[in-house]
Amino acid sequence: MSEPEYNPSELLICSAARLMPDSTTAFIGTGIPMLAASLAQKMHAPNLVAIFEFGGTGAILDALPLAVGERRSFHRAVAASGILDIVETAQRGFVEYGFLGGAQIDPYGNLNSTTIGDHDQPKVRLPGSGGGNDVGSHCWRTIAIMRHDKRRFVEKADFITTPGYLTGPGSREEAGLPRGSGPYRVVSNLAILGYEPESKRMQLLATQPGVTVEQVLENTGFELLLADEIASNPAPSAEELRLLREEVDRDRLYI
Amino acid sequence: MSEPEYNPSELLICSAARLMPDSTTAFIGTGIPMLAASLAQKMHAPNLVAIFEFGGTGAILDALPLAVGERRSFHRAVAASGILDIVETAQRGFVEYGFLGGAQIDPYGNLNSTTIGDHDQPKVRLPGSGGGNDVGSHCWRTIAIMRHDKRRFVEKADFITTPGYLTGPGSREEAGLPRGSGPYRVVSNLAILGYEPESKRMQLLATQPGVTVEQVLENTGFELLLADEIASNPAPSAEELRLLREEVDRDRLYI
Amino acid sequence: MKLIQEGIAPLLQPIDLEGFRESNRAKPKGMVDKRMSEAEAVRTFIHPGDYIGTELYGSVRCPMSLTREIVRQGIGDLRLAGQGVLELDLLLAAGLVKALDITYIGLEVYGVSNALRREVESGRVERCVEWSNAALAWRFKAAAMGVPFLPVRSMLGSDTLKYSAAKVIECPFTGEPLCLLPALILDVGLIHVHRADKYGNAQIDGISGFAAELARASRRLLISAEQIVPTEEIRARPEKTIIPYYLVDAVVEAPFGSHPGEMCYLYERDEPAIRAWVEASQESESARAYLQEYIHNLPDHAAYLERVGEARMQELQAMVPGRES
Amino acid sequence: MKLIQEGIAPLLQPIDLEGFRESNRAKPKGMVDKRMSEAEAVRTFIHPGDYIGTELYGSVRCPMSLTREIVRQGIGDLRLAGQGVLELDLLLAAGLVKALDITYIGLEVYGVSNALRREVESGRVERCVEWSNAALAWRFKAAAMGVPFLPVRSMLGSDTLKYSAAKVIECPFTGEPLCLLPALILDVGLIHVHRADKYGNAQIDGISGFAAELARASRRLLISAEQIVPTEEIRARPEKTIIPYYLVDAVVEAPFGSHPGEMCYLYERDEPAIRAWVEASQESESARAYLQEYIHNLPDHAAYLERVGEARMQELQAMVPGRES
Repeated sequence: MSEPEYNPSELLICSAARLMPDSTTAFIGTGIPMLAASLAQKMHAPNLVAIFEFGGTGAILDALPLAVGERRSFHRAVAASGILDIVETAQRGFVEYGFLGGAQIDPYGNLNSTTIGDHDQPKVRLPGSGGGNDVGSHCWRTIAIMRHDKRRFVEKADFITTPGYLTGPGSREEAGLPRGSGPYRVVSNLAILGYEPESKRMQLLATQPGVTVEQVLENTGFELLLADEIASNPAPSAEELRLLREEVDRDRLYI
Repeated sequence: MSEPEYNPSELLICSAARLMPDSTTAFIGTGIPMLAASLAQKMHAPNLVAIFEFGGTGAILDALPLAVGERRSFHRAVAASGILDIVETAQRGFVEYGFLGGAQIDPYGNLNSTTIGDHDQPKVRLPGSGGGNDVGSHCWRTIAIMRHDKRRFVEKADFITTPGYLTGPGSREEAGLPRGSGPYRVVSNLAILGYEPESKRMQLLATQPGVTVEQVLENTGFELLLADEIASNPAPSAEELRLLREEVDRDRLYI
Repeated sequence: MKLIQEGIAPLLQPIDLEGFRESNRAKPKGMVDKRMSEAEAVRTFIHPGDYIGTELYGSVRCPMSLTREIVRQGIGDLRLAGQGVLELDLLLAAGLVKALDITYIGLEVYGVSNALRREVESGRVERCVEWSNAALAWRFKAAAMGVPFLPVRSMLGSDTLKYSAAKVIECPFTGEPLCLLPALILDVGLIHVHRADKYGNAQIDGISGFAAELARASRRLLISAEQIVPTEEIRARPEKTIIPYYLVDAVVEAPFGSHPGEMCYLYERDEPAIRAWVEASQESESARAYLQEYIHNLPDHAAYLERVGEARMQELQAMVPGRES
Repeated sequence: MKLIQEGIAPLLQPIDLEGFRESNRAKPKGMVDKRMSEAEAVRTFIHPGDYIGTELYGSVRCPMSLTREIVRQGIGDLRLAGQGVLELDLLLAAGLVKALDITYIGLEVYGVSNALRREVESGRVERCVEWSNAALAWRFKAAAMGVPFLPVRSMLGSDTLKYSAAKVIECPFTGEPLCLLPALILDVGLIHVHRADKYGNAQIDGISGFAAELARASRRLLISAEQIVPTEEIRARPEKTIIPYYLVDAVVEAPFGSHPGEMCYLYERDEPAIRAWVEASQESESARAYLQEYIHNLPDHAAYLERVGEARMQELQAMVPGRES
């Protein structure tokens, strides 16, 4: 049978969903991470504990939240507290995965969602850290979801809103950030990327369907390391797409 | 008509109750302060806000609590939270009065409820600070309730569990304690005492019924200052005693 | 014990703990009826140049009727705790904001805030001091505790810290670097709740965001409530009271007070109404027109609700599962 | 930034934040049935030399059935968070305590604890480190936040601070002296609640004492509950969950688990039973006899309740107004 059709959002959602195992905790932000968490719950991770910044813990994501604080973020949750209980839970080491986004990402996974250009006379004023800096500081493993082009994958971010590996090995620990925490994956429309253990620099792990290694390199604004074996990420399956379209996002708010 | 009979506990309770005005906040500990607060609510202070260390705020004290954490400490309360919310509320300056007790009090109102003798090889191990140090640090005005003798009113306490005026004027502020806070009154079976504004040393304000100034001085282990006019504290009124015996402490748990 | 780093930004609000204690001491502790209209509450307690904060945020349990009244009265030169969506967007679009302690101002699923972009990129907002979401809530918590700072492990190593007013020290216990967040004492806090009594005892259903912290960090506190209930109802469930009455200066009865945002268990967010602002906010002219139509042309919250319409409000109520008791 | 003073006492428990993060990371996050008996919970999770803490305290919502089981199993050399009444008194009388972070151990209206006096004055308790009640709760809060200390204004200027392990610094923001309380990470925490599901999601009615803080400061957490309820009941009122399941290692069903203490809305404290301990605890021999009679001679909590008697339990229930729903 032929591969089913899908759009870029569906590809990002399915790729992110596959990264979350069952019976783990994930700090879920607005947008694609919500859909990915919901899809993961329905596919392979029924016991994925979705944690929402403003207080929802362990919600059943059968209706899709539009916002991190809204009612679906604590629908049939096991606990509904507040932002400090949640972030302190992460600071204490209870939250395994965290999702991040931004306008720029650098080779060490540092993210910018604050300003383009000079901070005090910005060319573009972006929303700011939000929960990003907290997630990037405290979660064990962070996953960035990005559109992939040279303007977004840059050698040096205009502003480091959220810490990745900062300037490389040991620099998170030197800054006082939790030992053993940091960037884990980047999911883009072109590739799945990780970080080379020694240098902590971004590394190409797999290409998205129909994308070549060259295309990934061409669209990356810095020298990208290559894993010994570059896999190709499987396209969204018919089952993934069915769940995504018929259950996760019935109303097609995102896809 | 002749003065009604009363016992020493009843005298202390009535004396303490009279010190609390209406529509104010009071941090209430176990024992006599509970009875005093309850009596004050029934006499002249229906809007006295009783605050209990482990979370009760604004309870209606029509049944007498036996313990600072038990159900009557939040009976029909406006809020039932926890110890940190309560003590942080005091630390923030919301609590006007606090009640204290101890085995020793010195001329500056410093209190000892920790050890008699050397701390590490104590002659007597007392319960410890409990909430005392917190009340004595954060409440605007503290009222100590003491039995009056030379062993309790001492020149120097074996251990300063709870800060009074420490070593005198300015020393609370130097230590970092809140500006304008500190000891306000001592209610004993012999007298009502305050603190001389300049020296912050304990000062005799009034004698209890049938007690002479000389008796107070004889039973005080340090040089006690005298107010320009020494009042005599009125004996418990018939109405005070009726409320105390028939409503506040029906079961005579304390009186 | 060593000071390792200091953010380059100034404090937008001084850490005056003793003054805060004095003003808390002076608040009435008796049971006083504090009910009033949005107009009276805002006129009485909010002044030009004040530092204000709102909770939770623009599309969720947000004091929108109070926010619209601030715009209606045109109270300017405000300094804001910058965590929000629609509510802060309205204040920005109305040109009432002079400085921001900012963590997130945007439109969530609808992307960046053009009101924020216009006001900051033009320099009309004179200063943006950077923080994370939790950092801002921790700053409220520090004030609520009555202490000058809280130590945390957020913001370390980032430009967010560099452009903040935080400090990094070597911990005197562990020797590790630690971020110290300065207490943030608000001149005015605004919170919308499910129910309150006329004295200000307030309860919230579902998540509580940072309501407890913001309420306790506010010199003056304005509460709007979907419903005013008898105090007996509060006393029957005292552990539900997130905000005790003595913190509160004004109680405003505001049904659908979070519109166009949601109120969990009561009504759904009004998506078309939110999109109307998203559209209007793209350009300053259309944004001004929106403010004229939805705020200045309407005398009060009652008139606003009339414009929303009874039928629409019933639809929004029907869209959420009520709370089974 | 200056260090002004340091308490002379050592930390009885190291501030190992990274180790705490690792152990929290390793806890199972799936929904696992954690129900077990007091005997199994104590045998599995409490070891000689552990640092343990209990909540709330001896006569109020206290894990007495778990405490009695510790005595029954004779787990010794314990270090304790010393805020309590009957529960800590039993451990002291049984000679199981080696060191105390102490704020209050006494018998409330019944005065000083003779068990404490005997153990401390004899030197069998080798060390008492002094704190205030709130200081101990704040130390749990620091651990719960995952930070090494919290700054407060308690303990300043007192011998309580001098004989503690706190430090006084000059605040880097205000220049004022400030007390820093080191985080206290418990090896084991014990909490008694009104209801929990089999996974450990726990809810408390009325005041919550310091349950939220202690639960989050514990490497291993044992919950006893008056009632085990279906998870659906928890999910229907998620804001009531003070302890989420992933914090919990054992769930013990213990009706009247706080006896002879009270459980608000369920049963009254058993005054004669409390007085029995007050009497027995005056002398070490009578105290030992009490432990023999009420703990060692009884195999488990069921046998203890049998000894209390069905009729007496019904009396205690009848003495408290139930909770109107």
